[in-house]
Amino acid sequence: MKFRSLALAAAIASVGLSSAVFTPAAHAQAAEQYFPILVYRTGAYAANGNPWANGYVDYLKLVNAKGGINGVKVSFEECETGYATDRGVECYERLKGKGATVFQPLSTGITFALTEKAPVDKIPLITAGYGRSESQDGSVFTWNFPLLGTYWVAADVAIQHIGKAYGGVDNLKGKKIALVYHDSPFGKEPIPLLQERAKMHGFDLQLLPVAHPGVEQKATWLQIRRDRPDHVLLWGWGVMNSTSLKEAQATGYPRDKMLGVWWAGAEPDVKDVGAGAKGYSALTLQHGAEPNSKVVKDILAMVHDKGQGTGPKDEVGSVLYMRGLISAMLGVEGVAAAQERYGKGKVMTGEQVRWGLENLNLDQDKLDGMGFAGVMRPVQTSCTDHMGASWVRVHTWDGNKWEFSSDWYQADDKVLRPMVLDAASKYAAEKNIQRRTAEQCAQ
Amino acid sequence: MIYRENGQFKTSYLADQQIFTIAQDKWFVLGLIAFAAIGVPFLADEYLFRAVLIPFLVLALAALGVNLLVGYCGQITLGAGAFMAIGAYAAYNFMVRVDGMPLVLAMLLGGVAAAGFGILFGIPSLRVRGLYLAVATLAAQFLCDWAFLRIGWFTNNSASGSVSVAKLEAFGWVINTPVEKYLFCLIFVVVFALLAKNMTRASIGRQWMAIRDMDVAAEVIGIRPMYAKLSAFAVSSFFIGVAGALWGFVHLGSWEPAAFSVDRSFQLLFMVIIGGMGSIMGSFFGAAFIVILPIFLNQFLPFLGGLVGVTVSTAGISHAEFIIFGSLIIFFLIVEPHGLARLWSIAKQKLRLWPFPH
Amino acid sequence: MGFFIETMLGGLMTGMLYSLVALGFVLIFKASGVFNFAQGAMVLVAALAMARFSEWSNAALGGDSLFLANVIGIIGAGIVMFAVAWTVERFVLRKLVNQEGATLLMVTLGIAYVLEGLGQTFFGSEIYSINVGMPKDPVIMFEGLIEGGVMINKEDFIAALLAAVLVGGLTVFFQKTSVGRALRAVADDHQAAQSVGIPLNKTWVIVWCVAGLVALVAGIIWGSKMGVQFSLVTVALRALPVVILGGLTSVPGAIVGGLIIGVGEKLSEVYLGPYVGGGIEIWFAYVMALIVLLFRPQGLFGEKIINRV
Amino acid sequence: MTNASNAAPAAAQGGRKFGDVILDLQNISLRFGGVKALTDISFNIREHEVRAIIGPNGAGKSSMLNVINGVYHPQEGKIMFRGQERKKMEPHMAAKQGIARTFQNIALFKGMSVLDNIMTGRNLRMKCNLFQQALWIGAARNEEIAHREKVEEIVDFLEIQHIRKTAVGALPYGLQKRVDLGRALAMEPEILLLDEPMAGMNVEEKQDMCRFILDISDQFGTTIVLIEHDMGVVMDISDRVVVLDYGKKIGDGTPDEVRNNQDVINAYLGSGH
Repeated sequence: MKFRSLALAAAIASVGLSSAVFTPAAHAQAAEQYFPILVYRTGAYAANGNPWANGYVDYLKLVNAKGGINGVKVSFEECETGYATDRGVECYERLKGKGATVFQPLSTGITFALTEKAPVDKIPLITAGYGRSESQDGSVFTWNFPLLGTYWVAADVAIQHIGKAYGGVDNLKGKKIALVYHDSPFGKEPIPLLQERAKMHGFDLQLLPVAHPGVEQKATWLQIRRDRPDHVLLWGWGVMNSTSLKEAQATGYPRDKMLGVWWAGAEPDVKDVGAGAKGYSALTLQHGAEPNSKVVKDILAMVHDKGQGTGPKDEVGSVLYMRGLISAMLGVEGVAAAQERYGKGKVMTGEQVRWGLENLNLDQDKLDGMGFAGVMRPVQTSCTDHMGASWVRVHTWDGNKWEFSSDWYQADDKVLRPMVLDAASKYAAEKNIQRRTAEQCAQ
Repeated sequence: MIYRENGQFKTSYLADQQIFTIAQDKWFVLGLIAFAAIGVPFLADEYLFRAVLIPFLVLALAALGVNLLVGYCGQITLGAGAFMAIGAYAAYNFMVRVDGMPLVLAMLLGGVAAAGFGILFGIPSLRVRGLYLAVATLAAQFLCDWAFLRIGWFTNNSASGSVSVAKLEAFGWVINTPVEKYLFCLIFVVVFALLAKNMTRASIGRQWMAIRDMDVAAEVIGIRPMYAKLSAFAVSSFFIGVAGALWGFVHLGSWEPAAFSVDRSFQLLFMVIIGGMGSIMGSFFGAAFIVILPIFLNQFLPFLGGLVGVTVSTAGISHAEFIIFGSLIIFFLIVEPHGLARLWSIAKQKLRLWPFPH
Repeated sequence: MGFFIETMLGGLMTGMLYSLVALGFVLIFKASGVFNFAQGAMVLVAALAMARFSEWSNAALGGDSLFLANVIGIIGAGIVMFAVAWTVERFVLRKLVNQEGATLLMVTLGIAYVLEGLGQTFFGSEIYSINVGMPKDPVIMFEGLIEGGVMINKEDFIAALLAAVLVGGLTVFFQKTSVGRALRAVADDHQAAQSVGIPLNKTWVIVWCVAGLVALVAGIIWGSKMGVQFSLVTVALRALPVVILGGLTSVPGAIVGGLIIGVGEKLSEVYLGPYVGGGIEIWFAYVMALIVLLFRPQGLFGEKIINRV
Repeated sequence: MTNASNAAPAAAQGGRKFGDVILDLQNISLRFGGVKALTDISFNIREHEVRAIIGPNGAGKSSMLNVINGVYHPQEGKIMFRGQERKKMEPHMAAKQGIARTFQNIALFKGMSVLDNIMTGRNLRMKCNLFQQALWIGAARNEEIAHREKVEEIVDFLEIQHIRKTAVGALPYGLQKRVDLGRALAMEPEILLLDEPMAGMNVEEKQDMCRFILDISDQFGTTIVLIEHDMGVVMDISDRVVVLDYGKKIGDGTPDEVRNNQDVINAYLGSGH
């Protein structure tokens, strides 16, 4: 009975304490711009989620160290999603009430769920390098910002890059390209564009799904060994990537015939494989590993050296760290752009930030000034184009580090545009959304 | 002194077979429902509705379904997530493919579809039990995970495999705001809880429990194991399927198969263990506990860390969540296998005697 | 032909690794009647401990001797697994003697969560590597016999060999040593074993230790193959159909079951998968186990279950 | 009906009227793998009688009951029920034909109250379907009440009113045995199989149990088949006794006949039981 009463007491206590959950948490200080951060630092995808989150937080700390956004300090809060949609939704609901500026879920699944909620709550979603590809169409997806690139961009450039090896995409006729993809909305996104391109150029597309989390791929690679595709496109995330590379090694598939998406081209994906991944290439979302860039040096000097660093120091400047950093920068610049219109030195609402993101104009001078010289190319968004840029480079793992191995590419608008319009219109019809007109855009 | 049954005498068997034999209990629960329906909408804010109350209600309904099978009929299932998925996707297909399909009917049909598959995957229970059965239900889980990802027909050939619903409307009532969604779920949950309670106090419930407690003896007194087990699978899957439809339609709005993964199945099982096996009330306790615990830890641990001057990292919190969660499961199984529901009844027992404990 | 053989071999080698995890299930089930869902978490913790201890020892000693680091890693991980076994027996199993199988099953789910949380707290949640010097590149054999030869993955081959040695060793341990006999006695009848003076608690600690060591070997092999990270826990779910197919109480069942599942799922994925969109191997393994269950509820090698009144 | 013709002579001892042979077991053999549990056993049971099966431990008595109510399926032999050959059947079908039983190691539903345990015995007679029960509408509710009344009669009969709402797991052994009997009675069976109803009881409890058994026989005319170790009890209350040893029948007849049967005496003295 002693245990029982203990349990009873514990239960009563927890009921009491849980009332703490319901008391609305103190709102962010009025003078601060509040950035909620959805992260996953545990579970199957933690190895990739951690550097992204660290980069994101470090950049916000850097902004504060430099005096804030036109004097407005930034406050932020992490929420663990575990890469699970329902946890992500809970985080969103909890943090949005505290005056959230912008959400960046870093999960295609969560993006899908939040896409339904963001318009109601009037909070913009930045999905830099992931999310719904058709959300580039800002006249339908008013609140989504797949800045820098979508999966369709990635798929398009991937084919361009592979085509280059044969002297042009037209020589792809009769070639065979296998897509090894994470069996989830994330992995399925590129398929329509690849199919479109396959029709255009007459290459053969082989689809090979890998079940979450992607640690069992022997059968997949046996099939690749049998069918000997000319190239393999790797569309994985987390442990799936390193497993693919190891299986490629184990079945003797040449790594230099493999091309990964930008989520399959970071240090955690190859480190454990080491020399076995030598020659493997991956797309980049503009940036690669940038340990020598000015912004990284700033962070080291103004954040890490002050003992404020979020993650380990040697991770600063790595690929996913940079991805997080740039994502944070885009959010901050959205706020800055909004301040240009709605008043410098003021805290912006979600709606105002949306305007800012829609009128983002980061030219090369500005980027260079912020320390992104050599890291990024200009980004310019508009009411109808929420992506802003589709610049992509390719980098290759030399056994120790990532090195750029290609020139800049851009997605082919002739391919992309009709598909985006088509998919967005379909979505609009399904949801009864009216496209924004030019006048509405001008507001 | 308030919680007393003195002076309440039953004069008929009917009165003795009421759901609540003690008047205070009855008024308490009725009051609670009334409060949930009338009071809560005025008190709670949007966050509470969307992130706590709606998931709580839906998962409580699913846990109730799991409890009917695991707690009442003694058949372990690790495939509850699959049946939620079947409910959600079936309801989705009824909505998309049949013109003018009413929302509530589609959801119920989703439940019926889940019940059908429940019976199918319940068939192994006639031959195997315990762990072996658990594995059989896992087969259902993985098969469904795969089917909804791979077979385009189920998702209306959505390219990404993610589906969403356009507008929720039932009997001319457009369900839009969090309060409306909450009330919509509440109606389902109250009605289904009542149905569950009725079944468990009637002959079918006794058959399930008999099979659970001593299956050979049950058979000897004329209970057909096939009927009892399969009906438990069917009813349970029906509940879970409807909950799945609510989860997809009302809570998430847009979902992919990962929303109903094996983790969800485990989560529902834990709700039943912690809440109390074989207790309707327990399903609610368990769902509340498991929905609130992580949210609570997320807020409480940094606060606690702040008190002792330590910054608790996000990773630290989620690892602590794992540990605390696991410990609680162990704790409950060792100390109180009947879960929170039993603690509740002990508390009531004490209250009954209070303030004169002897 | 060559490809078919390659697929078969791939399946057999994967199956051997499944067997290794399945063996952990069978050992604990035989000795304590507990179906240990935490086996996957134990593999994770063992591999994490191994990877991190060798990493730390390298950093601390400043040396770069792979051998020394691995030895320290293995010893460290062994100690961790012993601590896990002792703690589980002392604080969980001892309090649940004579409980039903289902309760014990669910308690191991709780143990799994605790282990996953603790493991990540102490050892981190990034990807770590174990390097025991496994060769990674494939060799082509029998080129004279079959056109194109048969590709064999050396790492898989060595892993399968290691697994086979471990299984053989355990069989000898169970059959020939007095500790092994005591464990079997406990498995057959707890009370009878206790009455002839075999200490129940001690044997449980021993058997959980043995299972921990099996987990360590599995962890080293899997970890070396795919990196040490959280997804190792899913290995347990892959090995579940194996024990069901082979029978929960049978060591040879775990082996044969592993091989059947391994070969079955690879063949199905490669030959059936393309017709239905692929990705079928997980559920195919489960459905195979399910079909066996319907005809032989106790599995291929399990002891027959008789209803008593 | 082969044996039915010689049914009449076995006259009633206690004023009860015996009827025809209700159950006739012919040449029953049962094996588990290589182990013979029952070998070529034949005997019959008449309506309204109290029939005892006795024998040393391991003689196959419980196996015999399990054969009668369909838990075990004998490899050889026939079972005639009211003159019809009974095909292989499952226990619940036996229950449907009116065969109820109690268990040696009490097989009550531990998680349920005494009332619910006994109510399960009414299951076969409850006709409402799942939906009616779920809605708890008229028919289902009335049915529940009607059967509850019946169950209350049994509760009164067995004098267990005070514990009707207690969970059976919490009851002392003797009371559990009574509930077990109550559950079987609730089926209103034609044949009641009692597997050691008095095992482990003290004298007082045994007397109570004997009284209940005789009352059941008298009041309801139920045919009773009884396994019991206590020879005194067996000889007092049974009409005919069949004796098993090592799975074989070694005696059959009235208590007096059996008492004087040399094989029976040898079995009991020889085996040291």
